[in-house]
Amino acid sequence: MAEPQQKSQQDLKGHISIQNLGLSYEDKDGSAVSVIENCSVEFDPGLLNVVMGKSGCGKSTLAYLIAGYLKADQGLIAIDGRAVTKPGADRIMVFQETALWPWMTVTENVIFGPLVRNAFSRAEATSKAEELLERFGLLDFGNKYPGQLSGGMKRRAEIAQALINSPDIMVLDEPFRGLDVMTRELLQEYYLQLFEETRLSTLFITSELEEALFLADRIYVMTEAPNNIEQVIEIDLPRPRSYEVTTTQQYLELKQVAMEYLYAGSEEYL
Amino acid sequence: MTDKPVIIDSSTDARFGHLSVQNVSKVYDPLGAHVEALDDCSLEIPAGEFIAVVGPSGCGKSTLLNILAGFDNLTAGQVLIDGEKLATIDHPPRPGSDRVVVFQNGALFPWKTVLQNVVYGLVVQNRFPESEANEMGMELLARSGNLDRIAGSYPSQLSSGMQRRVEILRALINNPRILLLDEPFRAMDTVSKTTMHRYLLEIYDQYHKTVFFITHDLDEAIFLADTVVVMTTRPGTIKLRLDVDLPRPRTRETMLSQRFLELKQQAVSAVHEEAKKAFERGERELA
Amino acid sequence: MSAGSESRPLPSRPSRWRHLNWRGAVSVITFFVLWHLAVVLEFAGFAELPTPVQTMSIFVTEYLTSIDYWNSWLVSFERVFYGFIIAQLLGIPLGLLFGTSPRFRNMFFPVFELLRPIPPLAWVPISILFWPTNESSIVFITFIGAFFVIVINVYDGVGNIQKEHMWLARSLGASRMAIFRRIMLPSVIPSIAVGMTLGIAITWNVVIAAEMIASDSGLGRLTWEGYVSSTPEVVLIGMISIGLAGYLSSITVDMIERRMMPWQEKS
Amino acid sequence: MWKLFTQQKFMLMWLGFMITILSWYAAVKWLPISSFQRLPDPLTVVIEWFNTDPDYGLSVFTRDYYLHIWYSTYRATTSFILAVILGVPLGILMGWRVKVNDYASALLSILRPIPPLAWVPVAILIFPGSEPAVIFVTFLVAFFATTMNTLLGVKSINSDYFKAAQCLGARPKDILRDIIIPGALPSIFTGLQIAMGAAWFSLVAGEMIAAQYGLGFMILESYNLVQYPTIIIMMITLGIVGYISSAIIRLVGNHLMRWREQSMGLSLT
Repeated sequence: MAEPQQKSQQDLKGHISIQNLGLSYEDKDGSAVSVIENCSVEFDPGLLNVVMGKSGCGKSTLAYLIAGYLKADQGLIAIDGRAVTKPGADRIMVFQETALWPWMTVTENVIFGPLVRNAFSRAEATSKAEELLERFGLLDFGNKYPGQLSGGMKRRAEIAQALINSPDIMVLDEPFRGLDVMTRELLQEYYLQLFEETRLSTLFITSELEEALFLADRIYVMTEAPNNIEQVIEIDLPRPRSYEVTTTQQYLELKQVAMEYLYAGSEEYL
Repeated sequence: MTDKPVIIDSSTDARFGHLSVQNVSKVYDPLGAHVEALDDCSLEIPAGEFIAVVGPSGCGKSTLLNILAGFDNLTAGQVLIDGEKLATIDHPPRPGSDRVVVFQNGALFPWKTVLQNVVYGLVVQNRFPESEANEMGMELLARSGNLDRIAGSYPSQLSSGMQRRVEILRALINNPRILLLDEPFRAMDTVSKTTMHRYLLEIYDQYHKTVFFITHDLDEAIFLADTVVVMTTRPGTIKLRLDVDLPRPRTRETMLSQRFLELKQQAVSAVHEEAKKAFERGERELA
Repeated sequence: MSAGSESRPLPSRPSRWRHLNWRGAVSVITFFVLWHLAVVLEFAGFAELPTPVQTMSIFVTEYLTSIDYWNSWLVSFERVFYGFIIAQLLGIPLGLLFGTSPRFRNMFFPVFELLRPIPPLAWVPISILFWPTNESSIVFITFIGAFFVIVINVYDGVGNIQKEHMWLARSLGASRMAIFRRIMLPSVIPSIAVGMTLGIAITWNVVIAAEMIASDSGLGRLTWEGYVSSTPEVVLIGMISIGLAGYLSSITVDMIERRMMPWQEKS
Repeated sequence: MWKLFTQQKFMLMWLGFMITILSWYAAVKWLPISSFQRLPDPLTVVIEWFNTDPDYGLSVFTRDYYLHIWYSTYRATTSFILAVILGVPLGILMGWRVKVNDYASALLSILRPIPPLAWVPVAILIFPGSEPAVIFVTFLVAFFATTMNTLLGVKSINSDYFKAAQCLGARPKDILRDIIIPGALPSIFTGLQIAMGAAWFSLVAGEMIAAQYGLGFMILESYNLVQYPTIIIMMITLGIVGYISSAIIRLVGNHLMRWREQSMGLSLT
């Protein structure tokens, strides 16, 4: 990805279509526990689609299914028309727990993908990696081990690790959870900037309402019972966005709408 | 929440819990690394006030809380509580049940049931025989969202929201002058966090204890507190003090009101600026 | 970080030079003084033992330069070395096999678990019976000492591999072989290190006893002969030498581990 | 689906045992290698073991068999209990008071590298008779394991628990009773299981070198008396008794730490 440029509309890749997807598992005493029930939803390409829901409503499982790590009991997932059967470099996932391999340096982590698929020569991959690391302000951390990086820096290295394979879809599973709110806000801005330059189709999973509103073109609200996606909220806040947008009237109205959906199912008050 | 509990007095003109922090500074390992955590902090917290302290990581919020709670001492200045000396250079503060802390990752004793946790303070100070303390514990649990149904379970069986509620009750039953909360709702998702906000506000409206609340989240600070204090990065000092005149009781609508927005606009740039400095310094330190 | 309520909750000790643990020095000195007094005042059983000073002087005069003494070091080290290395060469692959192939695990792991509680030294008679030479029978015992512990640790290590590490590699298109070599093996190295650390300690334990029971050379034998020929100073010298030898091998294994895991020690 | 899985697993386990025993039998009976032929074959071992009047006097039906088991178990239990009585309090004290830790840790660190079995000769010299010597060596092994793991347990307790207790008015002795002991319990029990394993480990050697009764003694004795099947019988008995003793500790541990068990049962979300 030498120099990220705006993709034209038609050849936008990364359209995810899901038809009555279902997955359940058998717990100790043999009764089936459903994790995803008959879920049908479309994620259009070139957008920052955010899936939001309470922790434990099956958001991560949905991401694992799209990434091809898990097989569904029923239903179909297709990306740009091709059914998903196994993991592939066209949709790379950034996990909640950092998945950088601690025994490889940051650069080795980033060039692992292209080299293992021998998409580039080692020299080419290293130069691409350095380009990306420089863009992410990590150039002089290239030969450090992940253990020596801060939480925020690890996340940026992981995004670089994914981008070097120019995937069609970026799947991020609550990547900024556990970081303090300040680092989290800065990283959100970081990803927004990256997204607004490349329009790379993104599936962003979060349980934080503010994060969803700030990032999303569309918010898909995932409910717990039944676990699937029923509501979609259009977020037509202007782009490029910066944190000032969180103090505008339009933001507050959208927050109000989202709160209604969120509380529709679970009136959790004591 | 009908009748008042026998032991927790919540007379409206809360006489106790007036905290005055006077030019407090704190330096760790003065001879060695000489890390300056707090630099000349001064803060007046009238009795019964809900104050929220916001700031980037490493701005000394927790250091201040540790001094108020009595876990650590200051290296300059002094702290008074209701006029008496709490902490001075030669009079180190001692932890006590008048200033109880609710911890960030929760500190319910996993090997004690919910009831045993709640009454632990009363029993260990032998202010009450165990049977009487248990009665009070059950009554408080029942009245605070009928939690008496989980009195016999162990903390590991509860959701993090439930654990946090029990921990607040464990502090409250000792009739403390001040409740010290160290980012108690940090790792919770939006729905549970909002529910906990309602729960905490309800407890505050009823018992009117002084609350010292630490958070990273500006929205949470403005929504909950009477005063919001923004701290600078290390060495931490008070950068901005915001009086939140939103009406109480606070509801979800308050969060969406115009006044809330104005207050947020006043503080958000200050908080964001400090965050950027902390973020850059963090990067440099690691480089 | 001590948990005493009277000490400050902050972990940092006052400063560098006071780090010297004078209380530890006091306790070690008292230990030697008590030993000395017990011998001098002829406490029950301590009468014929030599005092620390005597032991030291006998060691320096008679043993420091004696070839046989250092030869017994060599013999014991050899036995430990061969037993330990063979245990790693067989144990690590078996641990990986147990970890990766469910069929193999379900079939042979129960058999392995039945044999594991049997203490290594219980194998001595069978080992003498089975192996042609005395030397190989002792090496088999040291092998048993290190074998079970390395297999179990590697097996646990495979079990604790972070699923995200494997999944990400699959997404990036890595072949099964690449995943095994570049993801699975490195992530199991820390558990191999634990297995080796425990293993080397056990092998030293085992070689000493095996030598006492079934050998005519080595540090264990030296110590036992000290007892048989009622020269207690030899018993003490043997004990201290074994302690030193065990300590040296643990340090060497530690160094090897640190080189195996460069990413660990820098973090 | 789950039930099928366990059946298949069970089948494979039996297959594994059969293959092992058959290959043992085949190696001893048909393999032309002399070292295998010297070994007793599984059949004779089983026959001897469950024989009402065994050729070498030791089977499930003879009194001596249980006498040896009793001696070994008695020695292992005594030294284990001694190790618990001395090791757990010392470990807790070392974790609770910095001063105690300074004194004890230095001493322990110079004694620990000496392999416990190296103490056997000196123990025989110091203690009157072989019985206390064997128990001392077995105790030593278990003592180090218990103390170290108890200390580890105390050190790994989350510091917020101490602060929370202090906030609620707990005095030092309350903190010991309410935080340190329960908090360190899980690690103490890990230590106890390791201590029991180590106790059996060094008991065998101690019995082989300096005892008249016990499983370890009998294993070596039956070799000297050329009663090879009995060696195997005693080895397997030793494995079973060792396994049972650590299982008992696990049960006691789980019972004492019910609060932990609950947390294990959390469902997968």
